[in-house]
Amino acid sequence: MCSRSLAGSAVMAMLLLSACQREQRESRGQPLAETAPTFVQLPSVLIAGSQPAPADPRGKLYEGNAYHISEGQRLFEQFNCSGCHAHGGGDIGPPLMDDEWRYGGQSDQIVASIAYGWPNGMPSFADKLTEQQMWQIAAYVRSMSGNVPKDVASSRADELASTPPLTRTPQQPIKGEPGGGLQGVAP
Amino acid sequence: MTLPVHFTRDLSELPTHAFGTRSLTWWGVVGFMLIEGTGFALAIAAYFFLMSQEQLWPPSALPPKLLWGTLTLIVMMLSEIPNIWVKKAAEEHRLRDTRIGLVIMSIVVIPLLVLRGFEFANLNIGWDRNAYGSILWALLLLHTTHLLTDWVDTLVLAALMFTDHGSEGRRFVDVSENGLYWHFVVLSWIPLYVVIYWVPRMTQGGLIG
Amino acid sequence: MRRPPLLIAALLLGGCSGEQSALDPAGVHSGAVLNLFGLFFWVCLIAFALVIGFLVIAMLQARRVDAARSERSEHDAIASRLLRGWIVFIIAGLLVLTLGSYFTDRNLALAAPDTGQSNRVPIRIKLTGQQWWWQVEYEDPNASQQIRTANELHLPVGVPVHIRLESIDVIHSFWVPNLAGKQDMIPGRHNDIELLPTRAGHYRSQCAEFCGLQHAHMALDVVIEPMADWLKWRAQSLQPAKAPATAEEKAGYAYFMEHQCSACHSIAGTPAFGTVGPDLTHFASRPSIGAGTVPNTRGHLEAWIADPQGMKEGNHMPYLAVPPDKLHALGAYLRSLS
Amino acid sequence: MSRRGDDPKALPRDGRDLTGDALHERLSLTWCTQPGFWGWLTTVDHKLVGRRYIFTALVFLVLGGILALMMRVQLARPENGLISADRYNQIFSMHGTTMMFLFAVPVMEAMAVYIIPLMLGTRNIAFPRLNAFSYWVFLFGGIMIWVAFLFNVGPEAGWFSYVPLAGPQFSPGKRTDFWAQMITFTEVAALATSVELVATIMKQRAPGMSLNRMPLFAWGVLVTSLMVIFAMPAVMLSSSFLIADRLVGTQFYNPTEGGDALLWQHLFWFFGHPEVYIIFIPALGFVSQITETFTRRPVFGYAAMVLALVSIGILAFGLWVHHMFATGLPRLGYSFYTAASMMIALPSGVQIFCWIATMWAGRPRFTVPMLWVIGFIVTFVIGGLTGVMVASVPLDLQLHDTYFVVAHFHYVLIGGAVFPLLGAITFWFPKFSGRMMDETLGKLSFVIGFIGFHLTFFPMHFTGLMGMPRRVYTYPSDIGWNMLNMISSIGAFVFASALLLFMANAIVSYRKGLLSGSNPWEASSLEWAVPSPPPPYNFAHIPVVEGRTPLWDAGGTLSVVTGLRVEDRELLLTTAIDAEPDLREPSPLPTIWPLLSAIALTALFIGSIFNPWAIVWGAIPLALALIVWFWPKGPPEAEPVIE
Repeated sequence: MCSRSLAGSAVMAMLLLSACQREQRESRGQPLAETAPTFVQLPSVLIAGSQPAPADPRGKLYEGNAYHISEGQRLFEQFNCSGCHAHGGGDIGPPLMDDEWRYGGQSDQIVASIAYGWPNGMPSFADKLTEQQMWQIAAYVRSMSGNVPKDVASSRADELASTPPLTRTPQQPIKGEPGGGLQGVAP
Repeated sequence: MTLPVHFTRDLSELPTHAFGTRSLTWWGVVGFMLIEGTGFALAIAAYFFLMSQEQLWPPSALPPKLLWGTLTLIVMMLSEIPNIWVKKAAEEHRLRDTRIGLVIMSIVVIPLLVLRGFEFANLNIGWDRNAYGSILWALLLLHTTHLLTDWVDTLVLAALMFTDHGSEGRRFVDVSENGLYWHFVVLSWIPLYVVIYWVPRMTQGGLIG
Repeated sequence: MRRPPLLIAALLLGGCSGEQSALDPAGVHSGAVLNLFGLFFWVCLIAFALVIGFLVIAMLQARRVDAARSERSEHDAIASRLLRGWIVFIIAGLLVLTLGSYFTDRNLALAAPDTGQSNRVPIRIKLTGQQWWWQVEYEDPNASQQIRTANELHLPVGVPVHIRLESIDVIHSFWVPNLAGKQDMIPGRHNDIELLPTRAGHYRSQCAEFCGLQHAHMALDVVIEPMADWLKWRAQSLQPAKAPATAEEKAGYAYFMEHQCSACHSIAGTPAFGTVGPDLTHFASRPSIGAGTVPNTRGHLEAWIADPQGMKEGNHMPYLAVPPDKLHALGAYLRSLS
Repeated sequence: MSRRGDDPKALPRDGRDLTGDALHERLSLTWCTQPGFWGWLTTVDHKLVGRRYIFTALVFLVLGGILALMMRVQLARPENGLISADRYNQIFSMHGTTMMFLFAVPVMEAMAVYIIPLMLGTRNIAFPRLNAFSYWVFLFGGIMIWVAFLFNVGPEAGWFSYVPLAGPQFSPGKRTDFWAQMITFTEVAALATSVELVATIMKQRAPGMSLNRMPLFAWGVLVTSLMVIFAMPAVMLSSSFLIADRLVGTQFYNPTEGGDALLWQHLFWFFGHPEVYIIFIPALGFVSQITETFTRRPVFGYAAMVLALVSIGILAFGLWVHHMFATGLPRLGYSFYTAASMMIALPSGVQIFCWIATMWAGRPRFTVPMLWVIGFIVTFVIGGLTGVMVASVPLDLQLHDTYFVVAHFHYVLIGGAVFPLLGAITFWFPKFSGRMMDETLGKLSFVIGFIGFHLTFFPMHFTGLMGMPRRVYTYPSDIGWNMLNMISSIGAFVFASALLLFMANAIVSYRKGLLSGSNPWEASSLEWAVPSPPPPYNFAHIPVVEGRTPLWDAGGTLSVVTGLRVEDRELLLTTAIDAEPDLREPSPLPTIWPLLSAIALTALFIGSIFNPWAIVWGAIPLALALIVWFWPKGPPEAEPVIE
């Protein structure tokens, strides 16, 4: 009985701790060195045959925080990402709510995509957004494909309902990643 | 140190159970019916409030299919016949009839639940599509929860009446109150039926607001 | 009953001639409402005095020894007559107050430029509340005469103003206590408010409906000036931004255009066209930064750019990590935009 | 414990041949609660559940008060950096939520749960198991929201959480979800308790206590309970819509998809305004009982008082829009609500008149409860008059959402409800504990409390008039509010010290106070006819009532009726209007099932915050617990027993 109650309290503590992390309103990104902000090195997917780099720890931090995802949702609208990507369904730009990621679906890879931009249309936001804003947008983009903890994303924005509520979006594991099916091969 | 007493009447002959407003459970059931009735009334008021905000009603959706709602209404009206019968049987302490009546009432609800499933499938709008869809689903869900809870009550009462507790006076009072509550479930469906199925058709003609 | 005497005592307490007080009217509407408040104050004071008087009498006669039963019934007879009188007094008092309130409302509605009889063409403004600052647009049929600015309201004395109130996120409430009552700004709806300033001066307005993290720092500076000054301000506001003159201003201009600043802010006459943040075309002419958070001085401005979250935690201007030399250049450039 | 299956005639009953101490032992055995922790969990005695309900509500008062002091410390100085904006928003939201939902409404219902059965001359409340269930649901709701608050998941959008700020986009995370779910907890508890109180008042009054002889406190509780029944569904509906918007993406409040922010305000304030009268009307009942006792005569104008109570109850449902004067609804509608809001001043004025007339025509003794009543009259009249001021549309547009309104509602809530409550606790303390509260400490806490209260909230009228909006975590230093805010903050600590003194007095007197006997104040109502603290069965023989002041009319002896069973729990049902003896109703025995059902309900509610399917899976254990609760346990009886 004692071990069960210990396990129970451990689960409780973990639950409550995740509550702290989910609700933390950290509005000022960790102050970086005085020099210009450094970005992630070139996304590993482009260097053929190399081992995927370990995911940047900040990914989990931003994806597990409701405040950051809500800020990402606001920035996604204000910087007109929905102009090309719609609300994840894709328009001129590729869809963001499925499991196809040409340039990598992890948070740090999405931040690199936002920072550098890509040919045929994706502009570079390096001078338009701060690094924390880019991480927030990346976290929101991850929530579009259900790749964030269930209790973090808010169900909808006060906008026209174009996609199913985020709280009920099925998780789309990234193709080519472990558990995500093969890249480029129809499922 | 309490006051000395002066004995007046002896009440040991008073009965221990009675029907209608004389029974305590009646007041409890009516209390909860008032609560749920106010909830229905306010949900319908919310429906009309949302309607007043829209130019076109129902917004970007066809009104719900008339067939299933009407069928539910008819079956509900029919279910009143065994319900009135079992309520009278309980109030006359006829144990055998009460048992049969409760079994019938338990069975009658099953087609209602099936019909309700079809109703949900034919609302022609998702609950997350717009405010109209949300309030429509809310109205139907509210009534369905009452349908389910009263069904479970009827099942439990039916089981209880078949045990040797069935012959106790208070159990007949419980059956009578359950019959009263079923009246409430049926009567509350009428305004909801009109609001869910007929109001979108009435407004279909002219633009409102 | 221009200013009820008791309130004068209150004035000594807090010095109500402040720039954000309903007790110091500078507009037709707030003046009428203060008179109405005087009427309410006196009627309620009489009612309160009657109640307390009767209470004191009832308590003082407590020393009487055991009241005989007959005397009690006589008391009850007097009391029931008093009760009828009291009911009549309450009904009369409520009638007076309701009619006073109704007539005040009616007079203000009549004075309104659009609906009322006054033939003066009002100044039309669209005020958009958003999380934690105000976007102010002076509308004009001629597109080139439209002005878009933020966190500041310039109005001429004696000219009616019609403001359209909207919100793009949560519910805010526009309230200039010295000029008129408040009206909510509700997303999905638009409300209107009429103002008629009568006295020049600098006033302060603050959001009056809880709107989130920085509700306390969502203020709006209101400047009421004679018509001549207002026209001069208006002409100045229609000009595009001044070009940077000194080398430091040029460096600040360059940094502004190449970095995140131009993505959120817009400055007329420059490539900066962001609409996320407030318009900075005539930023230097505004008395405060961050919707009334800090005064608009060179020191506060550079501190604000260096760490906006420190001064107004949670506001939507991010932490930019601007290098120190660029900070002073930005400060110089922005201070030049008068 | 009792024999089974005997001939009903032979069962022992109270009467001439079985009375006094012999009857006391056997009835105590029948009605007692098992000892120890198990007994504590399974009790259905309205006195034990009532006392613990009052104590829990007072604990929430202290917690809410601490939050208020933190707010006043933050606002004592301009541009104070002590508390961050996010933390302050959670604190003022929790202060409002705790005071309104976890203290004010529950404590009034808890006092009624304890006093009404004694005052009406019956042995237990109607549906006592439902009563225990409602206490547990209230307790678990309060614990849930406070644990969430301590883990930085407290509500942050105010105690009425206007949408869209509280909506899915602008209130990320689970903070508002816990708030909305807490509403469901406290509403289930309040609704269940009010149904019990209505049933008790209508069916379990002592023989002869017809409606026009019922004590005024019972009238107050009846009106309050009916208001709860008609008002609370509005907030349950709106908070369910809100949590649906936030968790499954419905569009009730989404302005772009046909929803409307004002739908929330209409539904919430349709409940919100009656709620403040739900808090206030039981306090009117306290004042009537205290005034009657300490002026040694029945309250003047009984019919006028009852009419006033009922008209306040009805009028309260007609004026909720005065909370929305600034939202831009059509002005014609507003003038209707101005008239309705003004009209409610009439019944309140009549009641104030009748109390003072009772004092004037009686021989008032200024004991501590009477002092609190005097403090109530002075403070509530000021609050009522400022209420009349904010009923006028043009005035309200200047005063709405400022500290003037904060001053107004603290005058009518603390002045109007907490002052009478403190008087009532002092008045009925002997009945709760058998001991008197100390008189001098009581007078001291009244004087300090009265001064501290006015020192705190009177300056707020001026800060409001001078433009200070509500719910700001700080304010600029150059606008002239500094002095007034400092005075309010000092006053807050003075008022808090008075409350602490009152609580210390209560805790110490609980053990060491003077022994009080059954009727220390020579009061007139039935609860003073039983020993203090009352035995588990309250009345050995059910009393008979001939007038409005039973103990004063009874003179030396108390006439009673007899014939209720002694071996099984039984009480008397009487007809609704004239209270003629009608039925002998068995009263349920202690049981653990209300607690288990409350735990199942809690699991369902908390689970549904994290996964909507929890409603479906949670419903199964809940249904099982309720079925086993209802299912008769022992063998069938000739004379019914509820296990």
